[in-house]
Amino acid sequence: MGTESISGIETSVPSSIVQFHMLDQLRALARANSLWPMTFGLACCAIEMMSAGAARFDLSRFGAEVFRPSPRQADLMIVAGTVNKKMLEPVKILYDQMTEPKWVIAMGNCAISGGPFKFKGQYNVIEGVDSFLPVDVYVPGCPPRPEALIEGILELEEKITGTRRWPRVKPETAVKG
Amino acid sequence: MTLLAQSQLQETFELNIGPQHPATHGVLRVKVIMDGEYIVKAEPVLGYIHRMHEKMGENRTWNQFWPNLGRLDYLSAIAYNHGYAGLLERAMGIEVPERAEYIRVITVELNRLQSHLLWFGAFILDLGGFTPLMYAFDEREQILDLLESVTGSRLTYCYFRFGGVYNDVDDDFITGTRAFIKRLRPQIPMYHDLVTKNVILMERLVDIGHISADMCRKYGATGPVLRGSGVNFDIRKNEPYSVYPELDFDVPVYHECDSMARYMVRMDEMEQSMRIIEQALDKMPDGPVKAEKAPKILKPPKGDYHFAVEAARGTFSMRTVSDATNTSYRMRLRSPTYSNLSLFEEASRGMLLSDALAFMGSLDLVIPEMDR
Amino acid sequence: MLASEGLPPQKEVVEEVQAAEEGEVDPKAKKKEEEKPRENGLLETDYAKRGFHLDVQVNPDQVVRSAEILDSEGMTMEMVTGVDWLKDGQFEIVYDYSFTGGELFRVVVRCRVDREKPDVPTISEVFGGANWHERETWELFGINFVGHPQLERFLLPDDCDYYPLRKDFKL
Amino acid sequence: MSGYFSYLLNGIKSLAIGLKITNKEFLTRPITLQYPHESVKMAPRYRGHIELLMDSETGTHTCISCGMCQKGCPSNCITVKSKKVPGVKGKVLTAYILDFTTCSLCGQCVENCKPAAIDFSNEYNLASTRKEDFVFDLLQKLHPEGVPEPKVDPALLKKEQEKIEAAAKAAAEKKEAAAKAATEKEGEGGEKAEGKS
Repeated sequence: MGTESISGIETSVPSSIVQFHMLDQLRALARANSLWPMTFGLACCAIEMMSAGAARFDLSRFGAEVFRPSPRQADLMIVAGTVNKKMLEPVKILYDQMTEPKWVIAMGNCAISGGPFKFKGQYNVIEGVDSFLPVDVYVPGCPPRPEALIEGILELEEKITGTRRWPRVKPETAVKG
Repeated sequence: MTLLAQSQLQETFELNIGPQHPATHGVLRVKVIMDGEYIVKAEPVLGYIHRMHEKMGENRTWNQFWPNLGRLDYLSAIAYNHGYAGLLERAMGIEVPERAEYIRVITVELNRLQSHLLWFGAFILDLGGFTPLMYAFDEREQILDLLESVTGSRLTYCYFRFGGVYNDVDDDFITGTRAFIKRLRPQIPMYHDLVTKNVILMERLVDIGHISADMCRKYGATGPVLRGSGVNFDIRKNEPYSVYPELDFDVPVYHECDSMARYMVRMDEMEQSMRIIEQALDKMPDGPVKAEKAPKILKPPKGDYHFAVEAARGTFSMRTVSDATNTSYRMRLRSPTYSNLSLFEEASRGMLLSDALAFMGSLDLVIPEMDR
Repeated sequence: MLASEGLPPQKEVVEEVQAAEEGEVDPKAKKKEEEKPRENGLLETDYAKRGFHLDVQVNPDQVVRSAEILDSEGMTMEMVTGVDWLKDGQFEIVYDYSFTGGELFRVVVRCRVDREKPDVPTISEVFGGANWHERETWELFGINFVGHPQLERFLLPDDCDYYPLRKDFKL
Repeated sequence: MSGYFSYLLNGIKSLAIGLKITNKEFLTRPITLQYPHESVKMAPRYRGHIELLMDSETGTHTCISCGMCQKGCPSNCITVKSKKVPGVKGKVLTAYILDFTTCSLCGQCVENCKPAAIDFSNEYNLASTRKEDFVFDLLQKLHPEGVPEPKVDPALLKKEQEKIEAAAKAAAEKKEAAAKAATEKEGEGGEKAEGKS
C-alpha cells in the first residue's frame, strides 16, 4: 500500500509565531486516538460501520467508538455509501458544520468513485466524494469488511501522527478449494 | 409577517427531521408540522439515496443485473436474489434442481434471521436501550460468518444464478448452521426476558402506532406490518414458491395492530425461520446445484412477467417487460418498505413526536430499498 | 396474445372494455370462464408462466372505475408503474393488484396513453398507497396523473427537469 | 394506589431480570477480535478483489486474453491488454488492469473465465490515502519482480517465420503479378485507347 506519511501537524495547526514540536506531536497523538466519527450511514456500508462499532470488532479499542449524531461534536466523517445529487447539499452542509480539525474517510466503492452505480449516462450518482470533500483515507470494498474500516482508521492515525503504532496485517495467501 | 409571528398565529411549527438523523436509519427525511409535541402532518421525503436501479435494469444484460439485487435491501439481499432468479426462471421456464432450492431456502432464512436481529438491535437503540444491540450483533456475526463461507460476502450477496446457485454448500456449513441454531434458540427467550418484558418498552410500544388492516390494504403494506394488523398473509404460504410448500412452519399473526404487535411478529418469525432451516437441512437431497440446461445467454420470450417473494420486510415483487433481447425493456422493483412507509403520513397524525419515531422504527425501514 | 405484444388498436379496446367491466365484478367467477378464448380487454393469463391471473386493458377514463371495483372486492394495490413504448408513441400505465385476504389472486390493469399528451386520472382517492407510486411514475416518465394531490419531485432533486426512464432520455 | 405500587414493583422486577442477564454476560469471555494483533482466517470462498492465479506448471498465469471477463463485467472495471508475440501460441497478456473502486464483487468475471485464470483473492483490509492505489495491474501483482518473457516455441517460431516469409513471398508475387497485369492492362488499355482513337 502506498503510504506517504504526510504529517497532519503542519496542515491542521494554524501557523503561529512560536511552535512547540513535542507538544504538537502529543496533541496529534491525542487527536488520532480519540476520533469521534459522525453516525452517517448512507447505504450498505453503514451496516458494516455499525458492525465495526459493535462487540466483535469494537472500534473503541482505537478510541473511535463515540458515534455522534451531531456534526458539531464529531471530527471524523465516514462517508459510508452512495452520495447522490439530492444528498450532495446535505453532505456539504454537514461537513461544513463539523469543527476543525476534521477528517474524511471515504468508505466503500460508491464513496470512492460511484462504485457499481457508475455507468455511462447515469443521472443521479456523484462519482466519488473526493470531488467535493477533501478525503483523507479511502477504504475500498463493496462493502469493505469491518477490518478494512479499522485499517482505514489506523491509516488516518498514521496520517495524523506520522507514525504507525499498530502492526500491519497481511492476509493469508489464498488456499482455494 | 415574520416566520415566527406566523407560526405563533397558527400555533403550529414545522420541524425537519433528517436526512441525517439517528432515528431515521439512514437518509430519510421527514417534514413534520407540529402542534406542540403533537404531529399534525408528517410527510416523508425520499430520494436521498436514489440509485437508479430501474434504469440500470434497462442497460445491463440479465446476468449483469445480479449485483444490483444485493444492494437494494442489503439486509435481506438473498431474498431479493431469490426474487430475481425466480422471475427469470419463470420467464424462461428453467427447472431448478431440488438441492439448489433447498440451499436457497436455507440461505434466505438465515438472511432473514440476521435482518430481524439487526432490526431488533437497532429498534431498541431507537428507544434508548444500547445493550441489546451488542447481543444482536454478536449473533448476527455468527450468521454472517456462515453466509460468508458459502457466498463469499457479508452483506451484498450475489450468490444465486439463474437455474441454481453459484456454488454448493459444504459439510462445514451444514454442521455450523445446526450448531448456530442450537445456540440461537435459547437466546430468543433471553431477549424476551431482557427486552420484551421490560416495562419501559411496553410503555413505548403497546397501543402506539395503530394501523388497521384496512389501512394496510389501502396502502399495500405487507410483511410484518400487515401480519401485526391481524392479516394472515405471507407470500411463502399464500403464493408458494421454491420448496416452501414442503416445509412446515407457521405464520405469526397478531391482532393488536400496534407497534408491539409488529415487534412480536418479527420475534416469532425468527423462531419460524429456525424451524424452516432445520427442516430444510434435514430434507436437503444430494445432487447438482445448477440446472444443466440453463442457457448462458438469456433471451426471455416477449411479454411481461411478475414474481413475488417474501423478503424480511414484506412482499418484494419484480415485474419485467422483456422484448426478447438480452436486456430488460423495463424493470420494475416493488419494494415493501416503500408501501409500508407511505401509510406513515396517515397513521402518525396526532401522535406524539417521540412515539412517531418509535413507530417508524417498528416499520423496519431500509432506505436504499425504498428509493431504489 | 398479451396486450403488450399484440398492441391492439385503440378502437377495438373501446369496444371490448364494456365487456371487461361487466366481467370484472367477480374475478373468481371470471376464472371459470377463462377457458373461452378472449380477445382484448380481459385476458386470462397462465399464472405459472406470467405470474398473474388476470390481465385487463382499459381506457384511461376507466382506470378509476376498475380500481373501485377491485377495491370493493377487497384487493390491494401493489404497485403502479409505467412503460415507455417509444416506437408506438405511447405510454403504458400498469397497475398491479393482488388479493391478500386468502388464496392469492393477481390482477394487472393496464392502459395506454398518447406519448404527446400523457394524461390519466389518479386512483389515489381509491387507494391511498397509489399516491407515492403515481408520483414516482410521474417523476420518472412524465405521465400526468390528473387530480393527483401532489405531483412534485420525489426521488430526484427538486430542480431537475428530465424524465430519466423515458427511452429517449439522454443526459 | 395499589396500581402505583404494582407498577413500581414491575419496573424493579424487569430491571432485576435485565441486570441478571447482563451480569451473567459479565463473566463470559469477551468475543472481541483483537484485530491488528490477531486476524480472522478468511473463508476459502471469501471474495476480495480478483487476482490472476499462479499456475505451478508454467510458473505464470493461464490467461488467454479472450476478454470474456471484460465483456461480462457489469461495471467495466477490467481492462485486458494483450499483444501478439512471434513464436507464442495465441495472444500474450501485457497488462490486466482492475479498477477495484468500481467493482461490485459479483463474480461474473470468475464465472466467465474458461481457463480459470482468475479467482477472488482474500485481501480484506485494503485502505490507503490515495485512490490510485486501488487500480491494480494484476499481472504486475502476480510477478512483482518482473513479468517473465513468454516462452517462445522454436518450432512454432520457425513455422510462423516460414508462414510470414511465404506470405511475404506470396504478396510479392501477387504484387508482381498485379504489376504485370497492370502493365499488360495498361498496354491493352493503351492499345484499346489507341484503337478507340
